[in-house]
Amino acid sequence: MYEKILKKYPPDQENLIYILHEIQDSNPQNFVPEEAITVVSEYLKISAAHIHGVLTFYSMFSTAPRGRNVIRLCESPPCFLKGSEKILRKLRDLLQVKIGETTKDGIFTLELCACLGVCGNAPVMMINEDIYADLTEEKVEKIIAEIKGRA
Amino acid sequence: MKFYRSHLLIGIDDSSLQAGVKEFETALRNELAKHNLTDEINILETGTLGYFGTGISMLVYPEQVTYVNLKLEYIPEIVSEHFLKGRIVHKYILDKLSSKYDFNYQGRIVLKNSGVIDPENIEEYIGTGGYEAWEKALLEMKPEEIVAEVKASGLRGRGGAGFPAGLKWSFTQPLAAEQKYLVINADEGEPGTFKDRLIMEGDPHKLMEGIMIASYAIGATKAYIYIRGEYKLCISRLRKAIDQAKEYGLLGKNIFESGFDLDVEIKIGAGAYVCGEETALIESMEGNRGTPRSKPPFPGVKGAWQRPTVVNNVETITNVPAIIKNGAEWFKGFGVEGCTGTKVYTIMGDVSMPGLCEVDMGTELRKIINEFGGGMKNNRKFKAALVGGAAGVFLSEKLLDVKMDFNSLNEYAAVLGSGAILVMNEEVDIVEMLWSVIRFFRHESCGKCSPCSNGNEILYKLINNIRNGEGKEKDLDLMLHIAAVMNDTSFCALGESLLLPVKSAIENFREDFLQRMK
Amino acid sequence: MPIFINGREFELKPGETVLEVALRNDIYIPHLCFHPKTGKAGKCRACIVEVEGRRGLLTSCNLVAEEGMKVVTDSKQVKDAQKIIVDLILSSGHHDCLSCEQNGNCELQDAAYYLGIERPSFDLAPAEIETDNSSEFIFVDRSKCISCGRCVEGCTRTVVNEVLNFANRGFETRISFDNELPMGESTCVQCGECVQLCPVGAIIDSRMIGRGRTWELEKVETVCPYCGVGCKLEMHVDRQKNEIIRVTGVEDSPTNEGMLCVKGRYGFDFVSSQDRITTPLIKENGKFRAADWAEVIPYVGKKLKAIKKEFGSDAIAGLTSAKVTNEENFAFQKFMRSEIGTNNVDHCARL
Amino acid sequence: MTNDIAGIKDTDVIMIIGSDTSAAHPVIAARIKQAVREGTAQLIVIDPKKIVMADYAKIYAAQRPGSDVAVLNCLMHIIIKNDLYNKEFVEKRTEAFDKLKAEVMKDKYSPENVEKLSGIPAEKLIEIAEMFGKAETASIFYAMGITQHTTGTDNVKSVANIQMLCGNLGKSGGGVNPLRGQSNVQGACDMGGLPNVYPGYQKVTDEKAQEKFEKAWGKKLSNKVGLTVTEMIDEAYNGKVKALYVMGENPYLSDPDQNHVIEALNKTDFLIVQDMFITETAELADVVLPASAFAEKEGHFTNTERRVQRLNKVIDAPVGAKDDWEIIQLLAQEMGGKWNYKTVSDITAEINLLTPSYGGITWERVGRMGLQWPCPTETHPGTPYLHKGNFARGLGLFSGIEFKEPDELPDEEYPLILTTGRVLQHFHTGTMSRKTEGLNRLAGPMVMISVEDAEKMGIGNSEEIEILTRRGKIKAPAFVTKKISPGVIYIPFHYKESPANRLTNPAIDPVAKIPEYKVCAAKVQKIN
Repeated sequence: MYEKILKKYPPDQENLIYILHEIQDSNPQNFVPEEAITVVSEYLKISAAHIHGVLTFYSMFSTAPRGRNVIRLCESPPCFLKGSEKILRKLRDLLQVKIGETTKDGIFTLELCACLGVCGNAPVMMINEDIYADLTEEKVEKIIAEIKGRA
Repeated sequence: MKFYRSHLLIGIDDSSLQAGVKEFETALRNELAKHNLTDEINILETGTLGYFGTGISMLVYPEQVTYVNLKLEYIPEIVSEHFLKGRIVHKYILDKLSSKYDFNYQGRIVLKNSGVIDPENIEEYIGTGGYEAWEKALLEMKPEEIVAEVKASGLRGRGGAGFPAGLKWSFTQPLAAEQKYLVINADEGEPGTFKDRLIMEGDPHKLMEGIMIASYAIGATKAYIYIRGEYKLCISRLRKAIDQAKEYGLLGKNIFESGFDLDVEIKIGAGAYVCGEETALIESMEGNRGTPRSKPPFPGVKGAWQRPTVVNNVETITNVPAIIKNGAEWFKGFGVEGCTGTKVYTIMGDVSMPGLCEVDMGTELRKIINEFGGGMKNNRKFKAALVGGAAGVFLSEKLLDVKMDFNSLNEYAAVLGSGAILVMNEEVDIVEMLWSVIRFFRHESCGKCSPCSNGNEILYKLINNIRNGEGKEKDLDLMLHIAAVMNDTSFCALGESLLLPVKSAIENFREDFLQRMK
Repeated sequence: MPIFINGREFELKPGETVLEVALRNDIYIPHLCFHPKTGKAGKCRACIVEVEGRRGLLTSCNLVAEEGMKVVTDSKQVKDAQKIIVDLILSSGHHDCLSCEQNGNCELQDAAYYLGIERPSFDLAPAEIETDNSSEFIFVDRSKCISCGRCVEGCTRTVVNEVLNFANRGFETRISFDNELPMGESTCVQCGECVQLCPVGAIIDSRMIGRGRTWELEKVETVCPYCGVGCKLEMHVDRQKNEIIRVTGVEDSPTNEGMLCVKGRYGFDFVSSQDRITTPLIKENGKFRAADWAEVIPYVGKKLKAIKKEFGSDAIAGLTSAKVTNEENFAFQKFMRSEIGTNNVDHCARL
Repeated sequence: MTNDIAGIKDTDVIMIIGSDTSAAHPVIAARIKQAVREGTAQLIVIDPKKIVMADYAKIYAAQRPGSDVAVLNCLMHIIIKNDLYNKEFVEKRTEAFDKLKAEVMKDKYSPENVEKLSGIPAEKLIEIAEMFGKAETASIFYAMGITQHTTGTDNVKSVANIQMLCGNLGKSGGGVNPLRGQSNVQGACDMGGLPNVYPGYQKVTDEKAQEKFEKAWGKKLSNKVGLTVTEMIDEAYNGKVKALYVMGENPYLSDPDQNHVIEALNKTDFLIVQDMFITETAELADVVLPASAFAEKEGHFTNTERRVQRLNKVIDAPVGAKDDWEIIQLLAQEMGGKWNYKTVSDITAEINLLTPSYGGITWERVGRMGLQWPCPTETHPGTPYLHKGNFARGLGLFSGIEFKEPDELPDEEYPLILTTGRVLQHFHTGTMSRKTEGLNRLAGPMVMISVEDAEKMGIGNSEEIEILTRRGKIKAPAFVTKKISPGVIYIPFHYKESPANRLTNPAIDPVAKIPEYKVCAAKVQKIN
């Protein structure tokens, strides 16, 4: 199942991060599973230890299953100033999870992240590939409800 | 070619997309069609228009008025009033602080086309005189002449450290190597900074042109753009720009039959602030954990895959086409001595109009906040500005008249950094802000060297104690001491970063800290 | 021109770093991540010095020594910063010298002692002690790990087994085997290079635990008895008990450069095995009985002489050994050739 | 090894053929992996098993066991055909190039034909030949995978042929590098532990040598070449060898066709075993003499790169055990010899005197790092690599080697090829390594079988199965893996409970008398 992704890249170590992104994005649980490490390790001829080291270094990657929608709320100073803590509390209430956890229905995982570069519209969060800006508690409620509805 | 009566520029960026700009655009087209205006009114998608907190916005030429915070239900009214009858609907336009949006008032170089042209269409860029500098550089200039010109312009790196770009190039240019690389640092991670994103979203071809000229100047036949994984729109626009440039023969083999080859590739990051450090960025590009390398050797001599590599920031490189086209003297007409050109600032926090502006180096902070940031929101009292990103300095009101350039800020032990200006009003508690800053660095420390990883951890514990009312005044001295040791001994700039915010917060706003100890 | 360290003059060799010149001349600069084999890492930052004419503090492990350079290793500024650095490292784990196997052979202990740090001052130690005893011969205590990276470097670049790496980042950085498997379940081949490189008590030989303090053990160099590579090794011996407690590779050996394999490092139980024969044995009626040397030598001599007399020298053959010394091989073939009178001598070179 | 271990840094291409390096010689494997990782060398691995080293190789090829001469001749065929050989070296330093050419240029060794013989695809053979031929300096490392064949001598000569052809001898980083399997197998050979030579490879048939040693030892010596180990067993079986003195060896497990060995040992009138343990062989002995271990004595080992290194006494031997040399001296004196060595170093001095290549390797000079022979005088610095400038015989002699099939090939009854070898955790017959329980827990007996063959027979991983050859039958758990080619099985020979040498073929190489451990016909079956 990883063949298709691997085939897109020559077997050079420099493509590791690209490959891991693609594997994670194509995974319904938004993570890089163990067996993928073995496959990539064989393809790129680099050790599992190296791949694991890379995976756990970058905050966008996960080695554990996550929800279908990964919420990454920015916690950097500009968003913090504009009330990201309030948004965080709201999200925790709505989803009934702690930071890093996945909702029981598997729809959401709540994470914190560093600056997303949309600070003019703080506070900001990213859900999968989409940015949600100028967040208010009401807006968050709407967004969560909408995604839940779609699921 | 068709002539249109009016051009409508709709800003497409992450925040307008989120506000439903696509839906809006479709509805607008339908409405125009309904009134048979399709042949008279041209709709263009452009990058960000540079206003924030303004949702969907649209710039109308030739009137040069901007509608902001647009909603679907406004469409019939605007179309019938403005486009049919020619009467501007004043209640929806942005009319206050008009100076901010007068691009002639801002000395725009890098953002000249942003919000004016369709960033996904190379012809529009060419229409503004784009790629002329590239042709001139490649066909009329020798690499060393380009380096000399950039050196003469006084252009300094816009990533934060302010190292002269021409000087950096001059180390690599003469090296005889089988392969050299140019790497564009687009891993914009400094909190409060999004200038590079807007450049790439709004005018990707200008960055491409800068890359071409710089690559030729240093003798690199391969350039990489290392961009953070979160910047999805940038990545797609850059990909398009590369494809189009290839199609137009601006990239590839034997460009303009000059014998020069150039290939540009995008590398994406995966969430690590430290990768903004050039050697960590190189490690990441090679598929490793993004931890910094020891210098020397410097990347200019041994960089990516141990070959000479020049790493430049997006904004720096985007200045290059204009310098080549108009000459170093022209460029020196902007800014102040020692810090020439313009600088893109991002202004946010408790201001009326968060956004960005590009103004001459050396513009006073007060002016930037008041004129381009719209002044304090709700007329609250100014308390502090965190200038230069999270690694910047908490400035108090006393310092509001400082000139914003590398040298002037240095005099106040402050830094220009990435040009981020986070404004705080009187209600803000600096303890909270410093906590947030320390939390950020603790999260982003790469763990390679001990003073940074252990130092950030203990500073976080200490500020937590203070925040929880368990701190003692001597903790402030300890924090300063640890931050100073981190600054003196850390492997890379990340570990050095906390000294300025910790020191400035504690020194300039000591009362806030003591308040928590009562 | 020489280099000046703390006012004293020293010759320098091309390419040497300031730390190397200092160590070569017995000037101690605290250092935790540098090891001659894994080289400069610049990670611990404890080896900072001041250099006249240069701004700030510089790490001596990656500072190339230059002629005329004036280095100070013990100024107040240097030692103050070192104290914070080492104190933070000491505070970040459970470094309990009393119970630690590396006591007396610990580079963190050396650094702390030099800087006069009696006990950790910061509240940084993890709440729990995290150990891994899944490996047959190697014991890991992550709460003692200082992330110096020597083991990772050694596993990756020296023995090139590529099992060890760092995982996570920042303060959470930790060493990991493959993708964070227990060591015993990973692809680790237990060559023990990581043990040999660890400056503290984080990765140790599990079988040395509780069997002797480092200063009580005597070290003797010899050669590995297994394959033909001839790795030089150092045996750490408890003289009282006449026992080999642990084995390390000799770092400056051109043959193995300190490396060993799992047999060479851990396969020595046979020496003190209960199964060793301690007396000559003579078989009588299908069973062995103990004999002494005074009896057995004439017994064997008589038999050999008789066979030689009756069937000739070539009716006797001898197998010498690929596992005994040159001198013993020489003696054996000399015995067969000169005393028995045959060239029927061979060994299992071919098997 | 013609070359030294440190020289691995100087080579551009390394070919490993017939050596599971990371299992049998882990530290040399590490040196090779370092060179690959640092990018100074590219690696070619040719082995029927996809050994760990294959993971580091630019090219890996699995040959059918026993087809090495065909493969090496084919590589030379391509190298000559594509004009990649070192003409200057061939012209100035070798002779009989015509003979080599006449053989290897036969159509039989074209890549297409050797693909049929060896199972290695023709393109891969070409790729290997190109990489090897174009290298500035290339080295070959091999072990018993090359020598333990009825064509072992041919295999070794072929390795020498290709290295002369490419001019890879007499320089650092090149060489013909057999990896010696035991701590002092090199020294045992150097010291004349062989039936045809005195110490320093001085032939017993050479009158001058005989005279020299007779004079030194004051005894009349035989000029008749003696029996090799396999011949001793055969002659014991035939009743011609009446007494056997075995020092530190375990033929019970190490020699081929175990049942035959046991019978032969039982047939001797007098079997003396000198060892640390009651080995399987010692069980059969008439007398057992307790010897001290390596850590209990002084002396020297000579390693695979000809480096003579000092053993120091680490601990005391158990009371009752003696150093081997002391026992030998006692026996010699008993036999009437006037031996009078007071210390080990007295013997070392005699070695210096009688062994030209060891002339300068005196007790005093060895030092911590040892000395590499040849080192004829006390001022000679030792020799890191051989054949610099010229060969011992003057010009290097090419020989045309014809490919011959192994003695026993698979057939309908025994359809598989059995090959044997070592694992990382154990050593030889396990006398030493198996005393460490931890090592036993890490690696026990097994038979490696391909996924394809296992599936065909319904054999699961870890399932105990029977392995049979014409010589006997053993049981071992199956290790089902993709790392071995279909049609081939592999068994390590360390284990007395699953003794691989009960199965192996005693057919020997006519010159070196090495048994063909690496190929025999076998079958496996499930245990019901």
